[in-house]
Amino acid sequence: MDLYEYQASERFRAAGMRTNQGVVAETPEAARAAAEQIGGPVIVKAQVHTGGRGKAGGVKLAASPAEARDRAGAILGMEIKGLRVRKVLVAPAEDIVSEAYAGVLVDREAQCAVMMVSAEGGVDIEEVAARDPGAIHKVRVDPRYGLLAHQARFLAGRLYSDKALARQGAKAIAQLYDAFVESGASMAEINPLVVNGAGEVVALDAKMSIDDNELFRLPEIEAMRDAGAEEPASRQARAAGLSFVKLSGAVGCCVNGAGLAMATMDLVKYYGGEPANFLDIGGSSSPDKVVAALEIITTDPDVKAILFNIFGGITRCDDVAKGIVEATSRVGLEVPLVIRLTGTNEALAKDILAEAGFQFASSMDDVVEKAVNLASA
Amino acid sequence: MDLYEYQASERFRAAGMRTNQGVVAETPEAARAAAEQIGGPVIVKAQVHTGGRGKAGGVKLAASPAEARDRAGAILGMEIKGLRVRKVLVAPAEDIVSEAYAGVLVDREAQCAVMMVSAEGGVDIEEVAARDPGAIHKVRVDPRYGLLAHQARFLAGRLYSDKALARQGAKAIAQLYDAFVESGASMAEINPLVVNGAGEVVALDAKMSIDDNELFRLPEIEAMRDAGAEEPASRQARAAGLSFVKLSGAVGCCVNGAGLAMATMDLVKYYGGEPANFLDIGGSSSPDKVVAALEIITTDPDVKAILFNIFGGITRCDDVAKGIVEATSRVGLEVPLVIRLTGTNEALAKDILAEAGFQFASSMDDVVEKAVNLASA
Amino acid sequence: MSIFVDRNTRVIVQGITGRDGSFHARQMMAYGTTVVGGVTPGKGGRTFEGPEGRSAPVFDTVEEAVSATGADASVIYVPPAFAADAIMEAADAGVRFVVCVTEGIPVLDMTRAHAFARDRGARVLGPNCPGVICPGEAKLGIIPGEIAAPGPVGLVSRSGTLTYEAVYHLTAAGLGQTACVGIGGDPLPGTSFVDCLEAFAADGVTEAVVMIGEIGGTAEQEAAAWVKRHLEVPAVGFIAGRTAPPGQRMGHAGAIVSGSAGTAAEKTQAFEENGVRVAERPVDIVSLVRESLAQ
Amino acid sequence: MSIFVDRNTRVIVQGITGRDGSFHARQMMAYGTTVVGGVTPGKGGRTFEGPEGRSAPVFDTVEEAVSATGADASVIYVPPAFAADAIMEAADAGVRFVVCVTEGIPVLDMTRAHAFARDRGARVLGPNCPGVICPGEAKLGIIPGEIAAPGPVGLVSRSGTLTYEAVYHLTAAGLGQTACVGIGGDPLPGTSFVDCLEAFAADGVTEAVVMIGEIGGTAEQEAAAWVKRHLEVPAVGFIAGRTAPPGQRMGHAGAIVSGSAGTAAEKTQAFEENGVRVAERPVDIVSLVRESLAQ
Repeated sequence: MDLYEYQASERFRAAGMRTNQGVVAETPEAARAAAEQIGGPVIVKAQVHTGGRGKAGGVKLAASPAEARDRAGAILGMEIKGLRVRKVLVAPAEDIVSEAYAGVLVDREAQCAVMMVSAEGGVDIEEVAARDPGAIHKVRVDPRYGLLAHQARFLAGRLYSDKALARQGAKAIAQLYDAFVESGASMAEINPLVVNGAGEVVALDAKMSIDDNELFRLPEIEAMRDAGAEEPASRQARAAGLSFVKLSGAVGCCVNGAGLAMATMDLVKYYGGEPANFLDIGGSSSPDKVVAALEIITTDPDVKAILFNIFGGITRCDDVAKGIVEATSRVGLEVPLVIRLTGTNEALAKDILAEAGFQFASSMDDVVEKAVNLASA
Repeated sequence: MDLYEYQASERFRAAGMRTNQGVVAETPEAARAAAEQIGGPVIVKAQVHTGGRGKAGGVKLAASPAEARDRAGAILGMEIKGLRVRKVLVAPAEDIVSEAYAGVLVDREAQCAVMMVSAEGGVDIEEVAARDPGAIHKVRVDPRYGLLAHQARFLAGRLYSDKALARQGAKAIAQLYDAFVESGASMAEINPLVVNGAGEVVALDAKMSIDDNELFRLPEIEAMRDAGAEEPASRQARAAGLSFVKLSGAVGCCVNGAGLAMATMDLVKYYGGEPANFLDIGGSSSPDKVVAALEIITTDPDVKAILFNIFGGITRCDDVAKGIVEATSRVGLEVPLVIRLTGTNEALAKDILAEAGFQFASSMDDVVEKAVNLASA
Repeated sequence: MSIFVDRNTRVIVQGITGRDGSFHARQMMAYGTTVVGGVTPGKGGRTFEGPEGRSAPVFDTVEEAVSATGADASVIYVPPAFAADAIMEAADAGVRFVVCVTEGIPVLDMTRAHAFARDRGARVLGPNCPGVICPGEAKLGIIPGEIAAPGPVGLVSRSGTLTYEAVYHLTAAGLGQTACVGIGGDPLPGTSFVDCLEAFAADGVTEAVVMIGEIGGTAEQEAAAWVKRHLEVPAVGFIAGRTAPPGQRMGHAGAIVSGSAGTAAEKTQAFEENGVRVAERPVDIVSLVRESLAQ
Repeated sequence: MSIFVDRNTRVIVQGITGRDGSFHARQMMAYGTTVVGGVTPGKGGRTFEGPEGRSAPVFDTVEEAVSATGADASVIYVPPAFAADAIMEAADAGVRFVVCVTEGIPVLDMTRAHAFARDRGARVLGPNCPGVICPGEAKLGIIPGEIAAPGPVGLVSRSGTLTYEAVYHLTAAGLGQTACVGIGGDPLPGTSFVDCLEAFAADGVTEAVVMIGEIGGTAEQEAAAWVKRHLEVPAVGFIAGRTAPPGQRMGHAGAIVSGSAGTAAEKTQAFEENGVRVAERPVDIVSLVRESLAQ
């Protein structure tokens, strides 16, 4: 789950960090009031779950409350990388002396958190990494010890030669790590981390992705979820514990397991079709999940045929069969359904489905080919 | 630094533990008011920095507020192992079903914290350990990971066979460890940890010793210090950064280093004298510390002679010499002073002292023998 | 004909009294795995009833289970909030091979659990993995026993059900397996492709290896490089997610493509450049393996 | 004729610009120790002026110091709040021998720092210790150089200044030392009596060992048992604190007697029962060593 800048910034502040604290506004008028409350020139920043908002015109300076209102009016409702802007953050304009980058993420290879800094901040850090890898300094954080004081000092020393700034930088870096851990994040970033005119190190932006697996124990972060920004189908899928991604094709796919689901989508394409979605009902599925999955898929008007490709392991085929029978009896299916089931409790499942009048495909290739043909019929 | 029961209990509560929360009273009337506020039968407990208060009559049940007042009247002012009781804790009387022990301390051999439990609680745990070592169950806490959930479960399983109690016990044990770490403790103990009539696991007592070296970063615990309970000389020594223990002899000792100070005391006894104190001025001593040390020693009317035994390493002899000159010129010495100084900047020191008219002993044995003779003269 | 485990491996099941744990404990026992006990805190002292009149004692802690049964391997089916501790508990008790089936464990929990297991010298397979099956020897985890058969092919996969699909085709075509290992889809797997390749290379009987990867990360690229440098038997690969749109998370934490890193195209290229023949469909794995073995 | 360090040991000083650090860095350089650099965060790039026209570069971090100078040992003189991290920083940078002079480090900090040093393969001497001097070779720490002289006696002590007292008497009596090691008075020393005894036993030149203990803990008892089982040269002991009242903390964390454990009487008995002759006064150590060497 991604946090908005203002939310990530709040987590940073909770860890003691100096941030560019502002006020969230959802209307131009609220932005005007916020600017008035703050006083002096402000910056109006689009709150969206994507990068590159600056280039897209989503960040604007405003010298007065009236200008803040106009800027917010222009930004609210704009689309950045396909996402509509519904909120802006109005924050005091900082006097910027230098811009750096600081970030932390879980590194697969090192199997631990890795903290990174670069004196080249305020720009796309992936471009910096590609152009000049030596400009990015990293330390691995041993999970048994956490970020150690000398590691934070080392990183800060790569950003600032001035002793007082290096001390502030080390503090900000340690606070970034604390916020990362306390928020159950998989990534946290400050870009740019600036030195302002007063010689203070300030986080001018804030980005954070939360590990969804942490949310069960972090209700205060779960509460930050902006359900209004989600597609209804995604919201419904999440509530049902399904992994779902909406795509643009006509073949609805219901599969157990992410790898098999992706391989099924690839096969839909192989046979000349286009998948309507990625949907993984997960392991250990109950009939309820299957019912929810069918409801979500059938809500999509583009779907012309639906396929089930289930290989039972921890998932039991009879649970899936019960779900199919229950869902179709309840909602009434308007598009054709082709089913492939094999593995754990396969025989039981076939009995249940045969009794309800369903037919089976013989293999994964068979079920995909049939679904593609039905969707294009 | 030792905490009182009510203070340790507060630390336990901050970690989420269920405790026998009460009200502190310094007068019988305050104890009566506390009992009235609590309602029902209460227990009145002496707050002293020592064990064995129960045997000494420092813990009494009271059925009514009037009885609580009388009990407090009897306990306040009593002496337990040489310590005067100045406060009592008035707490609701618990209905006790079973009593266990739980504790944690830093173990020298394992070089880590060790948690211990015993189903035999409410009694002297050292007696249990001596009589039946198998009745005490221990786990080592790897400092890289902290107390792990399965370790807390293991310990709780040694106390309770009932599943619900074991779960509560594991929670209390984990909270004990948290309180220990967050308080910078060297020891924390619950004796007894009881199951009450409602089937709740409750810490009925609370004991905690804080590592003095942690206090610089724990101002909220430093604030718990009961300066009123300290001897003035101890308070003065602590403020000056000196290690000082008052003893009953006539030879005042001022030494650098704990080992040398103890060896000097041993030598005082060897030559037929009795040390008036243990006093270590520490390493890297400034003249100020020496001034404070002389002030403390000379306040003791039993002191008949004072010896300095200084072997300069990180301590510089000239700093000590300056301190002696300054202190004696300021306070005026009424007892004889013998000095042995050697090591770092010895020559400088001797010049300073010779100029001020002091004489030197030639060795540790010499300085001690002279001081003992002067004290018994 | 096995890696990591065999019929003599003494296995305990953590979470044996739960819905999944009890079901799969019975499946493992029915397959012939030496299941010597189970662990569920608060249920110690009971007896777990297995298939065909067999049973296993239940303990409160792994330590008790290990000292009573001499177990040296464990399979974990406990909820995600407790699973990282379950791994550490097993490693702490001296278990040397820990299969963690549980999905949804916080990644930061796993950084600690993996470090702990390394400190204690235990190998972790998973988390979020289907486990391992050595046909005719033992299965630890949830891979359906009936789809596998003994034979010369070693299979390693990041996926669960896609593994079954591949094994199913191989067995149907008469191509049995030395071992099928699902390393799991989490970002931090305890056992990597390379770990499995090393084991296959060392077992002396695996004649061909199948690697099933998916988008995200660089595990397949590292495996491909290892194959080129060290593997003496032929290798066949498959990559799921060729049609996945970039930047979208596909089902589990492992399957995410950010920018250009970790795409199916990149992985396919790494396989092909290092001599790993890549199947277009799961069913095509069979013909590639058959051709490889014939050479 | 040395243990742990010698004239070729390349030493850095952490906290070299502080009051104590700079004073003792100069003392070490004057003694002949190969001090190759110093570390003070924020003061990197300066030059530390030593005695006799010698100097050493100052770095911001230990890592920079080690890569620029090839240092393999470090002496720490930083305030207690930062000292545990200084130990970890040294170990992290590959320093193999770390002397921590700093007194007053929180014990829980030290549990982590010791574990870290073990993980990285570094030996820690201290904290709260005077360090080590190998006469004629090198000194790391604060033991005054002029009191020691080369010779056949190995000395190990929990105390600081009491060590000097003993060394002073030995040298005055013509009994030089292979090495004098102060292991420090903290409850969790990184290097124990036994570690030092092992080093003396292995160096091939130490002809007698002196052990100076004090009340509190069981380190002396363990050392005595080791002497009986393994040490082939004679050993002499001294215990400070015979007159200390029980239950009182005497100056540093190590010197506390609780109940009957760790008393001077107990330790003296352990020494005598295991063949370690015990001196009554510090000065008596000399005659006992002389007698031992003569046998």
